[in-house]
Amino acid sequence: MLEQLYNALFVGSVYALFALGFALVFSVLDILNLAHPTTFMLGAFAAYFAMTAVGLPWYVAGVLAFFVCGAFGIALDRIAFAPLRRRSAPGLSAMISSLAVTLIVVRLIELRYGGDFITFPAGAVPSLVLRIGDAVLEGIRLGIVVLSIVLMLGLTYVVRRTQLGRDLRALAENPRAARILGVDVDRAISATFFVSSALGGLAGVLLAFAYNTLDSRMGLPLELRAFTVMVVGGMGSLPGAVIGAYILGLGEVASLVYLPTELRDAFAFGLLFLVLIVRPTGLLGHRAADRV
Amino acid sequence: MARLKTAFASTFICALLVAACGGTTTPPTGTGVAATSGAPKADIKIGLATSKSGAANFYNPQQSNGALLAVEQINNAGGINGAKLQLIIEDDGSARDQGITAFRKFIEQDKVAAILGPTLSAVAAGAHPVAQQSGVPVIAISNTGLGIVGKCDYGPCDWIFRASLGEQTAVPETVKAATSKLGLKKVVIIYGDGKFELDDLTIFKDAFKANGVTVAKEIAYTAKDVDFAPFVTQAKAEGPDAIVASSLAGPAGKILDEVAKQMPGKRVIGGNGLNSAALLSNANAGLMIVGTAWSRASTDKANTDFISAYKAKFNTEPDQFAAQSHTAMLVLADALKRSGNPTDKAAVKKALEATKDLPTPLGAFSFTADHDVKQPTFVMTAKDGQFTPFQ
Amino acid sequence: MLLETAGLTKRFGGVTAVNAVDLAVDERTTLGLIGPNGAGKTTLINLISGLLTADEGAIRFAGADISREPAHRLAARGIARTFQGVRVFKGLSVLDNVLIGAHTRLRPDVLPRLAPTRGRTDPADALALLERVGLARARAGALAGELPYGDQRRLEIARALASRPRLLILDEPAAGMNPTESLALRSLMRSLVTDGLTIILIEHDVRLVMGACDRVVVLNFGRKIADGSPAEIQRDPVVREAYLGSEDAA
Amino acid sequence: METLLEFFRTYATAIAVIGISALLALSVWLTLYAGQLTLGNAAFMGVGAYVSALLGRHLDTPFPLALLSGALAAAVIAVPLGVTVFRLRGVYLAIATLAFGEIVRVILLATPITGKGQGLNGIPPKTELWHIYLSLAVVAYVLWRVQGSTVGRAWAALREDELASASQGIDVRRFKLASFVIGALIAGWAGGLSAHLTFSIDPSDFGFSKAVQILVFAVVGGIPNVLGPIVGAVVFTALPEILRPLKDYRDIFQGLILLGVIVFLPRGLVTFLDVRRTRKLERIGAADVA
Repeated sequence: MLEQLYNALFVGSVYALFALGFALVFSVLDILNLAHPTTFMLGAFAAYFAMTAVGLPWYVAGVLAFFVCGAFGIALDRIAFAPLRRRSAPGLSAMISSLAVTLIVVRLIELRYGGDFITFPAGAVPSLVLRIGDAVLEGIRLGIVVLSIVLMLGLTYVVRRTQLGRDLRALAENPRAARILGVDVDRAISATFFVSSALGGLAGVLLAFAYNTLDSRMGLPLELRAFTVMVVGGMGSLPGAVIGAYILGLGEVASLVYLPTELRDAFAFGLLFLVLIVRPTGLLGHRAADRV
Repeated sequence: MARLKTAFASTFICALLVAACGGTTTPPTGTGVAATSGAPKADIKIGLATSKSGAANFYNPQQSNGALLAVEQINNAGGINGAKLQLIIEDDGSARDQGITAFRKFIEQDKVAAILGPTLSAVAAGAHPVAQQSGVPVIAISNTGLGIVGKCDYGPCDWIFRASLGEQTAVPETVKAATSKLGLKKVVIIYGDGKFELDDLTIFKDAFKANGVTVAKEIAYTAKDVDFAPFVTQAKAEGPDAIVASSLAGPAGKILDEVAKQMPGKRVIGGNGLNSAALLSNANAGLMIVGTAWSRASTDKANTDFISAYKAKFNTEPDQFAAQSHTAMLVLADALKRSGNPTDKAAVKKALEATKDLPTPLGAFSFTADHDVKQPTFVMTAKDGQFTPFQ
Repeated sequence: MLLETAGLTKRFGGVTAVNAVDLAVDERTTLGLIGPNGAGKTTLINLISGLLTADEGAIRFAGADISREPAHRLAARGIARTFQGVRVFKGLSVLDNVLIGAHTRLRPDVLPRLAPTRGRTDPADALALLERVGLARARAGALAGELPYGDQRRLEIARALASRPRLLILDEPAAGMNPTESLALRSLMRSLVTDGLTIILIEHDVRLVMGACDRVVVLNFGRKIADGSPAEIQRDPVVREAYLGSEDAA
Repeated sequence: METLLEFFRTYATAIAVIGISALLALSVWLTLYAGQLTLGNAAFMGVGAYVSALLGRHLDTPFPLALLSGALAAAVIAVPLGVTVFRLRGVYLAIATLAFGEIVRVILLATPITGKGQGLNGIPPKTELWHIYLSLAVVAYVLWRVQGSTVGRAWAALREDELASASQGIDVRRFKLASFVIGALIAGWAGGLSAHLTFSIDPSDFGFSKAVQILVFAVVGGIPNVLGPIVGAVVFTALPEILRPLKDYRDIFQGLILLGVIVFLPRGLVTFLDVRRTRKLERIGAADVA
C-alpha cells in the first residue's frame, strides 16, 4: 500500500507542477493557455537537445530547459496574447490563438525529431533504485517529488511576499486599477508567462527523466487533468491547484485499486462535475463562479 | 439588413465552391517515383494511403519508403511486362474522413489498379468499404485488428487483402511459445482503451484460455494516463508469472520499465504494438516477448537483399512497417504480372488469391482463403538493441 | 396603494442591510428614497424588483403578494427599473436596447418571421420613447456603448418605459448630470406621473428629490428613520442629524 | 465535364464533412450567441451519432426517423445538464460541459452495444450531400430569422448582461436552457448525418479535440451573425484539403493561418464585412463572451 501511496505522490507532483503554471496564467490574466502542454513537451526536448547535441550533463540540461521554456512563454505572450489584449478581444480568442501556436510548435518538433517517442542516450539520466522490503522507491521520482514541493513553496512565497507577487495579484484583481496604481503591467505579464512556462517546461523535463522517453504529444494528456486540478483546487488559487493535484493523484490511484476498470476514467470527470455543481469556486477559490 | 442578405447569399454559394475551386486550382499531386517517360505501355498507378501527419505519423517515413523501394526495384527490372509502376502517396492524416477522401481520389481521379493502406485500423473501417463498393483491390499493410479481412463488420470484403500479420495469428503463436518456455500458470493483462488494444485484449484472453493459463486480472489504462507505476503495482499484487501489455509502443515502454523495477525477472508479453524500433533503445527491451511479422535476423535471401537495398537508398535501418509495405508491393506486382491484364481488377484479384509462397522479406508469403496473410510468426525478444528470436 | 412592504428584512452574513422596513407607495405619486451611502437603498429596491429575495417580511404590489416572485415575472407585472451605474446593453444598438425593454409586451414573433417578408418589428413606439427621454431618433442605429454617459442613462430610462410599467424605480438617475439635464429629468418625471406612472426615486441630489417627490422616505443603516413630505423631512431633526446633519458639520 | 464529375465524386466526402462542420459550428454559435461558452456539443454529436446508428442497425428504423431520434436524444440529455450547469458561466461552464463530454465518452466506451473502444463499424452510408446541405440551409435560415426576433434579442441581452436582462422580463433560465438544448438538437442531428457518412464511428471521434475544433469554427468565424460559424467551418474544414500539396508542412500553415485570423480579426472572419462596427465594439470593450 505504501508503494501505491508513493506512486500517487509522484503523479500528484507532476500534475501539480503542470497545473501551477496553467493556474498562474489563468488567475492573473483569465486566459486558458492551451499552449501550456507545448511548453511541457518543449522542456523535455530542450533538455534532450542540450544533452545529445551539446553534451551537457542532465542537471545542467534541466536548468537550461527551465530558462528556454521561460523565454518561450514570453514569446508566446507577445505573439498570441498581447495583440488580443490590445484589441480587448474576448477571452475565448486567446484560447484559440494559443491552440494555433500548439499546432505549429508540435509539428515543428515532429519534423525535426519525428512523431515516434525517443529515449535519452543510455546512462545519461541517473537511475538509482532504493529497495525497502519489497517496495521499490526510485531516486529520480523522489527527487521530482521534493523538487516540485520546493518549487510550489517558492512560487507561493513569490506571489505572497515579493513586490512582483503583489503586482501579479493587483493585476489579477483589476488590470485597469493596477495600471493606474503604477504597476508595470507589461513586466508583470511577462513575469507571469516566464514563471508559468518555465514551471511547465521543468515538469516536462522531470517526467521525461523519470521515464527516459519523450515525444511530441506528451503534454496533451496533462491538459485535461489540469482543468480538473484547477477547478477542484479553486480557479485562480495556486495552493488550491497544488492540493487539487494531489487529490486527483490519490483519487486516480485509489480508484484503480478499488473501482472496476471502466469507472476509473469516469472518476476524474465525475469528481470535476460534482465540484463544479456543488462548489464552483472549488476548495480555495475566491473567484465566484457566476460573477454577477 | 440588405447588405447582410447579399453577403449571406454570396458566401453560401462560395461555401460550396470553395472546396471545388480550392481543389482544382492546386490538385493534390502524389510524389510518385518519376516513371521513365516514353514507356510503350501506359503506367500502372498504385495508391498508397499512409499517415504522414496526425497521431500515427510515426509509421512514416518507413511505411512509404518500403513501398517506394519496391516500386523502384520492380521498374528497374522491366516493370509489369514492360509497363512502369507509378506509386501515388496520399497522407490520410490518421483521420477517417481524410482516409476516405484519399481512397476516393485514387479510385475516381487516379484510376489506380490497386490501393495499399490506410495506416490505422480505425481509418480502414471507413476507407476499405469505399474500395469494396467500387471493386478495387486493397492490401492492408499495417492493420492488424479484427474485422479487416474475411468476416468484416461492413459486410462482404472480398476485395480486401492483408499483408500485415493479423494479431489473431501472431498472438496465439507468441502465447504458445511463452507458455511452454516459461511454464506460465497465471498472468495479468494491462490494456489501453483504443481499438487496437481492445482487439488484442480479446485475442490474448482466448489464447491464454486455449493454453490453460489463467488471466488473474485485466487492468485498463487510458490515453490520458501519464504514470504506469500504479498499474504494475496493482498487477504485482496478483503474483503473476508474467505481465501482458496489450498496448502501443509508448505505454509498453513505460510498462517494461515498471516491471523491470517492481517485478525483477518477470517477462512482458506483447502484441504487434511492441514491435517498434523505438522500443529497442529501451534499457529493459530484453524483457519483452512479442510475435512479430518480420525478423531482421531472418537469413532468407529476399530479406537480406531488402535490408541492404533499404540501407543503401535511405541510409537507415528498415523496420517492420517498411518490410510489410515492401512485401505488399512485391506481392501486388507479382499478381499484376500474372493477371495478364493489370487494368482488369477482377483478374488482379484472382491473381492475388493465387499468390503461393512468394519469397519476401516476411518469408514465404501466401494468402489464406480469407485473404489474410499466411506466413511464419517470428516470436522475438530483444538483445543489444536488436530483435532476436525468443528461445 | 400600489406598493406596500411590511417588515421587509435582508441580511448579508452578519450585516442587516434592510431592517424591518415598512413602505407604502400610492399610485401616480413620486416617492423619494434618500439616505447616506450604505443605508440599504439599493438593497431595498433590489428586493422590490425581485433581484434579491427577502429573509423576512412581505411585499404586496397592486394587491398581489410578490415577496417570492423572480425579477422577470415582476417586469411582466409592471415593475421596471434602472440601475445605479447604468447597465445598458453596450454591444447592442440603441433601438435594440429599447426593443429588449419591451420584451414582455412584444408578441412572440419567431413563427411569423420564418416567412422572409413578415414579422418585421415596428420600431415606431421605441423611436417615440427615445425622443421622449431626449435622445435623437438618428442615434437609434448607434451602439449603446458609444453614447455619452448622460445619454446612456436616458436610454436606460427609455428601456424601462418600453414595458409600459405601472411602477418605475430610478436608481440615482441624475448622477453625473448637470443642472439643466436634471431639470429636464424632473419635467420628464412629472409628465410620466401625470400619464399614470408611479415612481420611486433614489437620489443624492437633494434639490431634485425635494422638488420632484410627493413624499420622501429616509433610510439609515437599513432602518426607516423618517417618512413624510419633503418639507417635513427637511425640518426633521432626526434626519438632519443622521443624514443632512453630517453635511452641515462637514 | 468528366473531370468535374470525377472531382465531385472524389471530394464528395470532404464536401459533406464541410457541411456537417458548418452544422456543428451553428450549434455552438447558438449557445455562444446567448453568452454560454460550451464544450459539450461534441458529446451531443456523439449521442446523436450512436443513437441513430444503433436504431438503424438493431430496429431497422427508417433513416429520417433515426436521425430525428438521435437529435432528440441529444436534446433530452441536454435538458438536465443545462439545468444543473445553469448557474455557471464562462470558463467554468466550458469545463463543466467538457467534463460532461468526457463522461459520455467513458459511458460509450463501457457499454457493450456500442462496440466499446473498437467502435461501431459497418454503418450503412445513407447520408447524401443534399441531406447535409438542406439541413444546413434550413438551420441557417431559421437561426438567421430567429436572431432578429424577440427570442434572438433576448439571447443577445443575456450575452451582454444577465442581471439587466432579468429586469427586462427575460426568464434567464428558460432562454439559456433553450439555446443550450436547441444547440444540442442541431449537434445531435449533425452527429446522425456524420455517422452514416464514414461507415464507422468510435468514441474518440467525439472527445475533447472535436469539442475544441467545433468551438474554433464558431469563434474564428465570428459571433455577430449566422454567417460567422458557416464561414469559419468552411474555411477551416476545407483548409487541410486545400493545403494538401504542402505535405509535411500542412499542419504548420494551418496553425499559422489560424493564428493570423484570430490575431487580426479577434471577433471573427465575418467581422471583416463590417469593420466600422467592429472598431466601435473594440472601443467599448463589449462583453462578448465571458
